[in-house]
Amino acid sequence: MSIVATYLSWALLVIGGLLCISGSVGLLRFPDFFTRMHAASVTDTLATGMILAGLMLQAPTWIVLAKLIMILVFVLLTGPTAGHALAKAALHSGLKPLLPGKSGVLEADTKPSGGV
Amino acid sequence: MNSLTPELMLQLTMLVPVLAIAGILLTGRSENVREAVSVIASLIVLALVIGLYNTFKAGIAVEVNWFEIMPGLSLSFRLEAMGMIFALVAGVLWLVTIFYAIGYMRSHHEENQTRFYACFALAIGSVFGVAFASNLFTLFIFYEVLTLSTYPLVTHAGTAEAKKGGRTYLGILLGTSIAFFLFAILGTYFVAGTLEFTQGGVFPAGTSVAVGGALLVLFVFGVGKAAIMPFHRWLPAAMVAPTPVSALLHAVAVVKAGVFTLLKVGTFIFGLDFLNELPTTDALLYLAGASVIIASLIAMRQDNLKKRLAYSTVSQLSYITAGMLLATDAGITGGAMHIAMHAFGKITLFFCAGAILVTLHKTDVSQLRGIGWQMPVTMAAFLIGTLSIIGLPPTGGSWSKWFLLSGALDADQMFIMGVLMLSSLLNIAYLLPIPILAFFPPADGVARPAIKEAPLPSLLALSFTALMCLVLFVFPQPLYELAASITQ
Amino acid sequence: MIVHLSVLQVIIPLIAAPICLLLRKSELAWAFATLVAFMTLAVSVALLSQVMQSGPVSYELGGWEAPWGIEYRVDMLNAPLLVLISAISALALLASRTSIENEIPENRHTFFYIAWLLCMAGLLGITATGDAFNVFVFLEISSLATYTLIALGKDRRALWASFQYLVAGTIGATFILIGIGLMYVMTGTLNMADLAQRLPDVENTKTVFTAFAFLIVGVCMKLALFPLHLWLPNAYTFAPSIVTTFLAATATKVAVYVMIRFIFDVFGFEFSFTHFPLQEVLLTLGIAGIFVASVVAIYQDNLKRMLAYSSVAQVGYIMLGISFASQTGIMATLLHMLNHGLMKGALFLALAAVVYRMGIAQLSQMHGIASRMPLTMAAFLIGGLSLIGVPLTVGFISKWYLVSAALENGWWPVAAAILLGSLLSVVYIWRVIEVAYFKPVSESTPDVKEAPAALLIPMWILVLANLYFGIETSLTVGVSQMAAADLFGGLR
Amino acid sequence: MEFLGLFNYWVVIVLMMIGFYIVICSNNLIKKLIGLTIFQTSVFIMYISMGKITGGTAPVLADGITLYSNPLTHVLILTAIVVGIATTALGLAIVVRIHESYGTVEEDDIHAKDKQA
Amino acid sequence: MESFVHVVIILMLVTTAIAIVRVKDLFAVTMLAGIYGLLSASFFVLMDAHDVAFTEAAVGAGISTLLVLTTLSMTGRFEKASVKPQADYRPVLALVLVTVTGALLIYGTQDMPGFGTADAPVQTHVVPRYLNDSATEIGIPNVVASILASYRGYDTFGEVVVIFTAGIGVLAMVMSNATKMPVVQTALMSDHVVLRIVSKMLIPLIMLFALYVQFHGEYGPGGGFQAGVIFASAFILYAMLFGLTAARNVVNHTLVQLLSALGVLLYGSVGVVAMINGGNFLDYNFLSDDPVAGQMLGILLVELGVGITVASVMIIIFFTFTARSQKEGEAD
Repeated sequence: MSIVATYLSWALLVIGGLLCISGSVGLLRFPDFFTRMHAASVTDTLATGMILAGLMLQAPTWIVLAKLIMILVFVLLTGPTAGHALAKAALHSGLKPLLPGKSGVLEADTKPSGGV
Repeated sequence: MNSLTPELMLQLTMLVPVLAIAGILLTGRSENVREAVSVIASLIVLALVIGLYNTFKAGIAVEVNWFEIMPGLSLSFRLEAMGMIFALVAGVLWLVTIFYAIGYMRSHHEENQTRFYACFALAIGSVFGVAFASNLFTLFIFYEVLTLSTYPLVTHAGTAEAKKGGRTYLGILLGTSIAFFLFAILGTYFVAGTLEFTQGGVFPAGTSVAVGGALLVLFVFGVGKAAIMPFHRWLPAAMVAPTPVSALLHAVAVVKAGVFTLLKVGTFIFGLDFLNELPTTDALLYLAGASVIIASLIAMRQDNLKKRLAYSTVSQLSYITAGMLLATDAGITGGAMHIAMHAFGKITLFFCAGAILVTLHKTDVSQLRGIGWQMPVTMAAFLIGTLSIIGLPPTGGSWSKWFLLSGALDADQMFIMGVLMLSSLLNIAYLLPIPILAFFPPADGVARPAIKEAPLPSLLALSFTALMCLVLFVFPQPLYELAASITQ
Repeated sequence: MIVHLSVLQVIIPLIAAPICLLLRKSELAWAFATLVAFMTLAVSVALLSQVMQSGPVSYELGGWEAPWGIEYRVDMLNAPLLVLISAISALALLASRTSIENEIPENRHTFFYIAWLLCMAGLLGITATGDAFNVFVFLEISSLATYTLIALGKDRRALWASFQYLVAGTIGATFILIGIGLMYVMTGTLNMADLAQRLPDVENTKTVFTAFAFLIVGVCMKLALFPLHLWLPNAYTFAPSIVTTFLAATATKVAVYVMIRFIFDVFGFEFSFTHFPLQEVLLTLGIAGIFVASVVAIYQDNLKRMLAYSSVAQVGYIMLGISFASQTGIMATLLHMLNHGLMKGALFLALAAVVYRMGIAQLSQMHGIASRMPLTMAAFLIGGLSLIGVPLTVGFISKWYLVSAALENGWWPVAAAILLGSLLSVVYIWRVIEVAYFKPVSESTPDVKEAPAALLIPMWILVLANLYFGIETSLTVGVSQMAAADLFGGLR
Repeated sequence: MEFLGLFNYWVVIVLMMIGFYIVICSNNLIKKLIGLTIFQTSVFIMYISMGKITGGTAPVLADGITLYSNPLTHVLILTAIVVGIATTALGLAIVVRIHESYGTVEEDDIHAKDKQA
Repeated sequence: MESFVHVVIILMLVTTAIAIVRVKDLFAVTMLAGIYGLLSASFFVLMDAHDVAFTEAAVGAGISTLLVLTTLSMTGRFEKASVKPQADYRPVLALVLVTVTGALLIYGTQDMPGFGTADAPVQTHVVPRYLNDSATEIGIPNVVASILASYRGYDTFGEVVVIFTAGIGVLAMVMSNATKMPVVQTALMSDHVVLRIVSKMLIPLIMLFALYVQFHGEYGPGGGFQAGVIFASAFILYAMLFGLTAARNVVNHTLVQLLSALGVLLYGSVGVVAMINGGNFLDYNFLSDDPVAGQMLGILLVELGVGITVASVMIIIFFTFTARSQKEGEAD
């Protein structure tokens, strides 16, 4: 049991770490605000979730476990909300996402975005 | 009169002028009352000074101690011969000058007369403080009060020229007193541990002569009121003041406070013996001699009468400084006597200059030809004053010059003897022509004008001082006794 | 209650400040603050007499003995300063209500009094404490309150001045923090007395050297030693006049006190003057400060700025006293701290009255003002004479001892420099006197009345104190002498 | 941890000096304040490093643990952090007012406007 | 491993600091400063200073970032590019000054005990008493809390007063002259459904957490200051979402001011009560018959005082800033 749990935990931690790195790379490399935000929110939710799950498997006492679960819940609540709010704010202030244009090249959407 | 102890009298000489200020300020609205207050105050002060003189002659020691600021630093006063001379001169001349001023200021229609009389009283009060101070610290305080209280008098006219003169006046006097005089006082206190005027000096045996010499230099330059060159510039600058101010303050009170301080310092801080040992005494003596001659030469070239008298004062002050630096008994005696003699002589001359100004509106020597026929009394007084300054009988000035000469002889200072001789000749050259010219007939074709003298109070004042010059020749005894007792 | 005096000194204003907020009404706040300031004054006087009778007072806060807890330690060195702070504060508060009428918007008055009390408590706390870190905490209380008080000035430049002071002050405080940290790392203690015991063991280390350097630089920033004074002229010029009065009379003095405490008590005389070129540094900067600041002061038209530069110059004198490294020197410094507080208090209060009537203290608009405001200008005159060092005023006494100390060391040129510095102060004070007294009232002179009694009374109390302590010197000189003797006695 | 001996302090000093540099060099008042924060925070880091013991734990007493890091520096820095934020808040308040009355938060612009006045 | 993390964190700190120097966009600078705060908080965790880390995270990354951002919304986002050539002397001067100061400090470190040494004076003098005796003298496990609130309780009193002073300063300077706040507020976030719901869920939890931090401070990291900041952040969140006016309706402006004063008074009166009971100022032993119980009570009360003042001052500062910025927005 414990060995399995340990391996699983480490696997989760490593994957979480890799997701973090990929998220950061995405943050740097993606072309516009919204795609970058996507990369960031992956780090926020998935990577953090993975790492927390990995840590839970190693939790020595139930109280630590409970705390970790609470952290997870909060992260899952706040991360997406923050992402959502950011995207809205960006749209609100007139930033347009890049979309594939007719020539297949990314370009800013010319149509006004409908509604909020 | 029992309650009027000598101690109280001494303090009253300073307090009465201060009280008079309050009276003057309160009664400022009415000219007559205001001047009456001044006159009454000066009469009281004169009475007090004479009372003190009697006490002093009776040999009663009078000491007053106000308060002690720090150990060895106190505000206290003591009756002593040199101070007595100074106080007598100042007391007599204040009264005279008040009379003179009343005539002068009224006929000249000066403004701000209330401020004038108030500051005048303050200045006189501080002169008594200087005269009776029993230590250097007290003397310094009143010395500074004197400077500050005379500034408004110098700038009385309020013109740009007066401001400029006032600034020079204040700049040099305050500057030297803080930079050198105060420094010297501190140095003395540090070396000797006391500032009390003591017969024979305060410096402990074995004090380095280098330090003493340096301190002496600081004192001589620091007492800017003694107007030794090159710190004499304030005196001619202060001549922008109204004539009574020039007369009393810049011929008598202020400058005499300066040389008086130097005499005190030389006699009671250094002591004549220590003074003799110092390496800088001779150098300063030569400087004083040079001052005498140079100032006389400058005086010869001045056409403005008051300026000429001012340079003459510079020259005469250096006599007294030289008398102190000779460091002999006769030198000190002569110096102290010269304070009084020169005071009466010079104030006569200034009074006359002021009288000429208010009556004939003439300020320059070259304009004075023939005015003797218009103002015979004034110009006669001028002649007497001139003789006294030169040092010729039958005037008091001859006595003090005699003692200075004998002091120089005692000290084997042939240089100073030469200086005194030469300067007498120069005095003759720049002063005597004025009264003589005045009695020349006016230029051809000009009708001899009618007699037109100064206002009566002024005329009385200058006659009185001229008379005093003569009286002091005949009765020098009391003055001599006082002066001779200084070093005993 | 008598055993609690030293802590009451600080916590009375400290606790009164939030109560003022509860009072809300500015009149009430003023009345309460003034009452508190006078209570504090009473406490400080009692404390001083206690110290004079029975020696240093030590108080363990929280009942924890030093070095584990924080200790208040009041001795001859800081007890007089406590009296000065609370006295000036009480007098200035008395005048403050009238003075800020025209200078601060009505709805900020309550906050003004709270900030004042906090500033005062901070200064008292710095002075009373015996714990190095506690110094930092109370330094920040007083500093933050000071920034607020300065920023309340009417002119917009007050804001800029306050910001400059905030940056300079925080850098200074951080330097002090670094210094305390380095001391702590070498000794493991924060209590001053304990530090004094443990520092000699490690005094040859580079760390302690650096700690000392940082502490001194940080404190010099606060006390505006030339050339770290750049924040001061603006702050004093644009702060509300009554604030300037309070700060000029007390704030820099407290910083000087901290410096003396660290130099002589914590690090010890030996270390400060042998391992560190303190003497040379303070001497050079002190003299340079006296001359540069005095000359600059001569050219100012705004009188508050002129006196601000004069304060920088006076700090130079105070530093000179320390640099003499002798008992007389330190005594002159202590004496000058107290005396300078008295004279600057009187002078700035006079200016506060001028500002109250005229809106600004511009020399070019003050022709003949003495005839309009005779009592105010008379107070300025006497304060000015005291600043110059004219006999019979407090200024003379401290200059006297300063010069004596210079002569004792055989430093004749320094003594001459002190006197020349006085000469410069004659020039800038006399400029004012000449304009106010001897220039006729001109067109540009506003038609003003004499200042109200609320300003005149505190002003003249200070002026009379200037004269009284200039004549009856046994208290001030005696106290400074004892303090100086303690500082030197404890070291040998 | 050997090589960390003084290296840690040196890096912290570099941090402090960067903060100090921002304070002196910035023209913008807000950036000045941020620099001040960096400066102070770095001093806090120095303090906390001083109290660390290799192998020690947080100073919350628990059975079986004997080696605790120095709690006193923690207390001091807690206080200092609070002082720091208080200063920053006050500084920002002044900046807001400066912006209102000068219309700028750049130091040289303020100087220029003061010169005009 | 630990030293590896150590090195990484301090290098990241250096990188962030350098970035702050170079970046001209003040918005970015602010975020970087927040990151700097968070990194230093991590560093503090590594140094076993959990309480400090907690506070630094709340302050450095939280409140101060928020305040700077609010200010930026009023003053503009970009630093002016230096255009004047004569201004060029300043970097050189600064560099010289900084180099000298830094060199002096590095000189000073040479005699310092090495990092982490157990026999340094810091570890052997004064501190052992806290570690050994606080369990019996105070009776709580968190030594930091017992020093903070009891041994050096007076410093903490000073700290509360500092915060109070800052609140007074901000009020005195920035408080709008108008008594009524502007009602209009543009771009409210309350129409964001997701945001609103999530926040409504979170706000009670944040408050609950604040209370936990407040009262658990004796046993673990936490205490009045951290709790106060967290508590304030709940209100700030509410104000950001539903507008200042709504927030003001929840906590009245006057009430917050009174509370900020009350916190200080609570702290002070604990000290005074100890004095009345015959002890020294802040001597909690005299609060109860049993010294340890007295200590517990005293610490509880003073931490509460700290919490109240910190929370209310933070709310005051944020509210006044926001009110000012809205007023300014209107004026434009």
